[in-house]
Amino acid sequence: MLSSKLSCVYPEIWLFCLSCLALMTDLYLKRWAKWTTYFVSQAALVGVMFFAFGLIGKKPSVLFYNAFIMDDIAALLKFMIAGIGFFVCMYSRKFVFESPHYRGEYFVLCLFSILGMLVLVSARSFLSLYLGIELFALPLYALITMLKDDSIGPEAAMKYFIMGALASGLMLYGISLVYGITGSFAMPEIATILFQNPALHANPALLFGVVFIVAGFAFKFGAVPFHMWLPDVYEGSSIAVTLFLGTLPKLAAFGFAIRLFSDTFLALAGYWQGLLMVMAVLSLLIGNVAAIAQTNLKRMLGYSTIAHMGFLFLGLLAAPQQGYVAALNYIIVYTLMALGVFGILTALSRSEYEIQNIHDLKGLGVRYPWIAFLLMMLLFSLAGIPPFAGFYAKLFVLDVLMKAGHMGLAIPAVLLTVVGVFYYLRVVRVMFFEVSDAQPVHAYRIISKPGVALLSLNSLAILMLGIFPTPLFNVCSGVFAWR
Amino acid sequence: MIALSDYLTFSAILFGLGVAGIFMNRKNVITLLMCLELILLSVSTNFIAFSHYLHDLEGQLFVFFILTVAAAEAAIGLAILVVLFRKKGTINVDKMDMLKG
Amino acid sequence: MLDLKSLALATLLTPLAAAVFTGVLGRNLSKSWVHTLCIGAVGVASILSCSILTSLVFFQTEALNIHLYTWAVAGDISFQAGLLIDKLTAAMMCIVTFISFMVHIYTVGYMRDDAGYRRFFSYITLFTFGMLVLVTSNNFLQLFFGWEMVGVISYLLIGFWFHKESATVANFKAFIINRIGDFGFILGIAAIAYGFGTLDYARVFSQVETVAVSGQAIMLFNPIAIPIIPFACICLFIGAMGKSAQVPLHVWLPDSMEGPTPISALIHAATMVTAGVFMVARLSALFEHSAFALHFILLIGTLTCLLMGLVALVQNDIKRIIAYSTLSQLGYMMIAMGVSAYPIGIFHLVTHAFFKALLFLGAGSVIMALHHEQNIWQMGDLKKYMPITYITMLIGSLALIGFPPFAGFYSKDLIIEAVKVSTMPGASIAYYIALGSVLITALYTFRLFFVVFHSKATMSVETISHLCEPSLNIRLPLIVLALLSMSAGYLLVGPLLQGYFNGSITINDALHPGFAMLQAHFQGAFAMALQGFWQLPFYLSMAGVLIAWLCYVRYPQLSSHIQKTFPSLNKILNHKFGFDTFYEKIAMQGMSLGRSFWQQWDNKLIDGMGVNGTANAIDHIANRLRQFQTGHLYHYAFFMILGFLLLISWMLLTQPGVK
Amino acid sequence: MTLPLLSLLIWLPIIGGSSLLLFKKESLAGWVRGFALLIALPCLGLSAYMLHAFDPTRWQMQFQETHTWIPNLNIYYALGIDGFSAPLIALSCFMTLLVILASYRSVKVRVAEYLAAFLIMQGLMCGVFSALDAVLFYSFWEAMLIPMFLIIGIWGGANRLYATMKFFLYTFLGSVLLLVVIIYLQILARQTPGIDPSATFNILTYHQLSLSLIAQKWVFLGLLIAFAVKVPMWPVHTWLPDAHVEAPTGGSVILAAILLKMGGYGFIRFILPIVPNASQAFASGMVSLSLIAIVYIAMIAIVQKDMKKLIAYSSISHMGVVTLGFFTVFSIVQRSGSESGAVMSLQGAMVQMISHGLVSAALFFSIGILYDRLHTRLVNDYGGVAHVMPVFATFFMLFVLANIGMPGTAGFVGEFLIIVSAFKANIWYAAGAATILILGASYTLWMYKQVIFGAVFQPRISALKDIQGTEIVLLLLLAIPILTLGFWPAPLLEMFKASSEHLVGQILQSKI
Repeated sequence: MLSSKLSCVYPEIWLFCLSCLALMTDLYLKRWAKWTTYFVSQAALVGVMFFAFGLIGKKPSVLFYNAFIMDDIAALLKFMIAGIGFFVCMYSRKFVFESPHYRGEYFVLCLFSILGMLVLVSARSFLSLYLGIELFALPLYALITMLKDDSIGPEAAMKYFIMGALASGLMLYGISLVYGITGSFAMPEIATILFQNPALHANPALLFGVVFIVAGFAFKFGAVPFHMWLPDVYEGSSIAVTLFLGTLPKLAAFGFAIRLFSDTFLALAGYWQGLLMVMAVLSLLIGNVAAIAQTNLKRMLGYSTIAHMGFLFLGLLAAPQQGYVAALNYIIVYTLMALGVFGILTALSRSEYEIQNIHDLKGLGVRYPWIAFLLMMLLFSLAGIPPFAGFYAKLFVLDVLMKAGHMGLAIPAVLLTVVGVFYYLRVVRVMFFEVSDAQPVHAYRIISKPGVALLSLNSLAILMLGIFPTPLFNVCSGVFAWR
Repeated sequence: MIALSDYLTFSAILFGLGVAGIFMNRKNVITLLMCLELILLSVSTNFIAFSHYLHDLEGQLFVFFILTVAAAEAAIGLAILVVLFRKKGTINVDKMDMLKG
Repeated sequence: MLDLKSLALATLLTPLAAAVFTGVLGRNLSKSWVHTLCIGAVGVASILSCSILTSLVFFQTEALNIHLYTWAVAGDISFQAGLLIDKLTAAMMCIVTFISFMVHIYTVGYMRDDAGYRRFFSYITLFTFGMLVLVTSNNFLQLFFGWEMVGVISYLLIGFWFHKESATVANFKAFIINRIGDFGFILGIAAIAYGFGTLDYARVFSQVETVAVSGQAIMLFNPIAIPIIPFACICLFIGAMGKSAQVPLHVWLPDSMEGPTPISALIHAATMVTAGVFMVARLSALFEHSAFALHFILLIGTLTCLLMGLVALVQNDIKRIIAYSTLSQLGYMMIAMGVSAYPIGIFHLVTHAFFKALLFLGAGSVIMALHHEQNIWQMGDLKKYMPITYITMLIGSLALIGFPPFAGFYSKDLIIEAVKVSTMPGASIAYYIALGSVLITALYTFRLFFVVFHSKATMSVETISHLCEPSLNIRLPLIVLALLSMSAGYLLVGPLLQGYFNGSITINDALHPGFAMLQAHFQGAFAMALQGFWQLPFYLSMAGVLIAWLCYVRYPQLSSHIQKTFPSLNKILNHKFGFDTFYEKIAMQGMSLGRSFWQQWDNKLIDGMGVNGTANAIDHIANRLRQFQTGHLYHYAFFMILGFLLLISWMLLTQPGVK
Repeated sequence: MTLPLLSLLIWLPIIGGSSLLLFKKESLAGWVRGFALLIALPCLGLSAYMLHAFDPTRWQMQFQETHTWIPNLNIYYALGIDGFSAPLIALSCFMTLLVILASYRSVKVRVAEYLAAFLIMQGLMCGVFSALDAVLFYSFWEAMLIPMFLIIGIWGGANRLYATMKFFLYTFLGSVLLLVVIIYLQILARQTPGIDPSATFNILTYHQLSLSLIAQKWVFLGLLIAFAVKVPMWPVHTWLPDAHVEAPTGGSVILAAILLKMGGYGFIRFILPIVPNASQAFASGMVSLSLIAIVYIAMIAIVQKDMKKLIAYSSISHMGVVTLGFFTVFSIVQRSGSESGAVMSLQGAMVQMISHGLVSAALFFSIGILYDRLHTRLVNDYGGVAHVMPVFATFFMLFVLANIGMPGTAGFVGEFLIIVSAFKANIWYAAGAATILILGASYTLWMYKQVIFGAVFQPRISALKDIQGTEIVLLLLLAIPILTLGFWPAPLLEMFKASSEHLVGQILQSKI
């Protein structure tokens, strides 16, 4: 019995062990350190994928005194996190290895952060939730300062750190209030209490607590008005770190969202939906509009992330069941797209000459037509243009949103999407249309054949998920089926 | 007898001071770290108060974790601070404005 | 003998085949092949037309009205291409093919050295086809097809020498003015389709009574409605005004003289410009039901007749004088239409075709001899050098002024008589104007004649030394046409008044008894010619000739003296009553309006304020938003807390339960 | 098993075009062109077979294909064509073939990508015209923007950066509301009893939905923005001249010949049958916009100096006639009480779409031929071209005449039918439409006069070579259908007949 229950934590255990191993190898194997650390990390992530895959479709089981739950959504998210983490490591390997500031801790910190994410998505109590969040955030603060020699790295790290700590402080304060009202940290118990005592709903302390927690959660997504750190951090970190930051935390944060809204505060849906609505609209507005004015590519993608999170919120707030499905689909597709975009940027960058500005991509369409083509597909997908997956993800969100009767949200959402299209197109324009005969602005790295193949796989997946959106959608609705 | 509300008020004031300190302090990063500690302490006070009045140990348990994490946080924060100082030569909050717009 | 359908089809298709063949392969054929082919084709068509006429007149063949194929079926209207061959059609076919044949022959000589020789033949042969389509149509749509087709070829031919700016300006103008007419025409067709549900002549005519009685009307503005038939007639007549160059849509015709002379003779004198007259006659059944439209026609015809004759008095270009004369004569034809004397209008069309073609070809001969000199004041005393041209031109001029018994006499005299006996209100004014125009006609005709052939030679010696009669293929058409200009009226007036057009032209004798009265009074062509010498028009025309002689031969200073005496009159005439200026002004206004639409509205308002304005506004907002991202941590934290407070207050304000 | 004709028409060019992307070497250009022809020709053959096998007496959708696509949302891969869409599909295939032919002379760089873009676009266009599922329709509709964006951006003129952005954002802004409307309608379909719950995204299901007038008005406005931008109607037309001017010849051709028609197609597939009452309520406004487009835009065209811009404005003006034809149907029925006039109006509008497709394409090809030689589109840079390019001048004359609606050319048929039927609605509608006779002739012939006629003043003009080889074939291939349609439009009208009658029946049925 124990073993079967324990198998539910195999991903975490495996990852933890191998993270430590990676730390060790990096410390002791001087000569082969780079490669062994890399391979151990990859093995760790593949293992997590393997274990998590095995857990999909199993009955939910609860461990560690109700602090940990292994259900389909957790398994899927873990699988995705590990899988995408695997790709992140592969994409960034060359860049990272070549960097003069390379440290083996890069992979280790990534692994620990991923471990935090795994804990987060499985959290069943606020305690494990908090620990997960911190475990996933703390390595990131350190990561941001890595691989760079300039002063903006630490600046970004410091900003992220202070803001992150503030956000977790807010969240903790909220947790304490909720604890004070309900007397419990366990999510299902709080949910039950809230369902059974409608009188509690009007308790201002509880509501304050909810808002505090939502603020902490929104910070992780980078939703307006808790977004200020995001563009700075995207810009300030090394491209390899941005690649990590831009992808995995979103999946983990989605797990957070599900634990919070679906598992804990479902009874208060009427309250938090309003909050999400405000944040969604603000995120769409500020993310899309502010992105237009950017010249720094990473910063622009940062703002675009904010806008996408706004769209995701629209899915979350729409309706309990279908809304989560659409939102999950959206976040997975978004993560894949972001993975591709940042992956291509990382692959093209050299440590001494990172791709920073939109301008740096000038003429890419001539020199690397295929890579530019892949990037173009991803950008169109981000912009939400069929037949790419990004469009269908948006379609599903809009569908549930409007089914829930939020017509008034759908129209600004699509209109702001048009604004969004502008800056994605600008990148395409720079790549393909602004052909300069002069010396290249930026000496790109020559991407190896396997690298191109991986990136192609990533981008074509976006196309295929667009032409055949059903399988992913079925998976997403499958994980919510038991609820 | 100190009422629960007294604790809560106290911790709310602490929390408020911490938060205010973050956005009012424009000089030193270290002060920010201290403010963060303040926030965490206020939260801990809350937890302990609730724990006591609810007769539930879990709240106090939570505080241990918070203290641990706070230590880790402080460590990382100081580490970043050191790097920052090394690269920038200052830890003035006002000077951290390279990233903007 | 072949049946009528095959004959008609052969008549139509022979020129088409020749035109297409020379048009496509022309560059590979020698000149003689080209003209043999085209002349042959038009000659065949001409013979076939005559045989159609013969078969209709002498063998009493039934008129032919058949559908060839269904062009389209839209809604409940079926548009069909078809043929209507009756006596009116046959007469027109004969005129068209015959004049075309003459012009073809003439062209061989006239265009001998032109680089576009083959192109020219292809065009005029195709024109013949187009004109045949126009006259043989049995429905409005096909009429419009032919109508536009001849318009296009006219456009191409006016601009035949397209390297000349003036030629391309002229053909552009001609097309646009004609399009204004077409605007009316197509609305007229639409009105017919609306009122009758068909575009077939026969079916329309058979319903005319019903529709006229039904009182179906077209709402212009809410209270004002016009019954369908007058509306359609006016609209169709606007089309005719364009093609037949009636005031105020006449301005293109004088300019069209930029084209080579043969086409001035063929298109801009004998055939195409008379299409409007033909149309009114063809649709007589319709026009008879609209007194209003007839009045309108009479008014326009009278105006054209008088005004254009007056303008002809002051022109100096030999072709332009004849062109204004054509306008004036078209006015006569329209007058005839206006007083419901359709057969007489057609009669004048026929005789006019002969003598006006003759005059143009003669003028062409003169122009050729003088190496493309068209100013009559650079000519003079040509009778010495070009006797044949001189004589044929004289015959043409006499026919034009209506000297009995030349062709023009019969037709013009009948028109004047018809106006005289007309009972329409206002016809008396038209009568006096028509009479006055006789004088004017004689004056400008013989002004031209005397100046060119009699006055003192003003050409250079070198030019004179080259002067000679043109070649045979130019002389031949002149002679043939001269013979016809002398005899056609005499030969044709009998059959005309003995009911040749019965069955193809409808006249309501009760309302418009004029034509019937003329028929009753007719006592034979010879008697009519004799009577002609004793009537007012004859004296008027003689007076005109006399004045011309006095002014231009006897006392050459007299004309300039008159010009000085009446400067304002002279100015008005030289400005051609200001029509051209008027159109230019409209065009200018339109252009500047278009420019302001483009620059003010499209570029500034829609694009500048709307499209780019939105983009700029968003850009502006974006830059503003950037400024909030100051880069300072304390601001970030502040906004975070502010946002947090916003969320709380939003929740407190909007949510249920919290009171 | 029957041949999945429509799927073949969509996917054959898309897959073929994508595979062209593998041959990027410039040295392979010749092979690439041949391969592209090898794809485009069977497509044209298939579309010809489709026209042949199509039964014009039935209004129902034919060659239907339905496959599961996104079952969770009831979205199907549903294809089918009726009389409206069949000729448009054939036109798309035909135009792409011509564009490929034209590329032989005019495109020298990135040939493979160029041809691939057009082939992919052909498939997408066929998809737009044959999709019966609204999401499928929308997917094709939007996806079309991508190749067009690239075509203008990569092979376009100097100011292409502005033009591409404007084109994309304008049309995208229009169509996002279409998406909202589609979703709204499918939610409504789910709630309506008696509607097949598995076909809630089907356009034909939307046709049966009953809607309140106020809902119809909102839906109308949402759809209108999408389609009006595409048509384009005044005042949302300003993207077109810029896009046309900057686009390469092939891009302009497809833009004018097919893309604009998608807007018109949207009107008959979506707006008229789905929201007939709102259409009726807004009809006079729509007619006014159409008339403004006809007159105002034509007057702008008169003062243009750039040939492509002139033809672009002319396209807007001619498409105004199409929208006029769509929206006069209501007052025709109201005034004359009979449906046949309305049928004629719709038929006329459809013919106008097809003929304008042919004619504007022909004009853009002609301008492209000049541009290839002198690399300028300004009218004033030419003059006297007829002296050195007589064959070209002849073809150009024919196309110019077709553009001004000369009887005997395709351009006449639609305008004539619409004027005749608009007359039944209101004399002023007809008169407004008929001004195109005068204004159209003014700008088109003015351009012809300046470019083709006149004396040769510049040595570079006297050095021009007349068209030959593929260029003659190209223009001949356009001239033949233009003349055929002019002299015998009956088969085409027959094609539209049953569908038009059905549509008139639909729009006269109140849905409130």
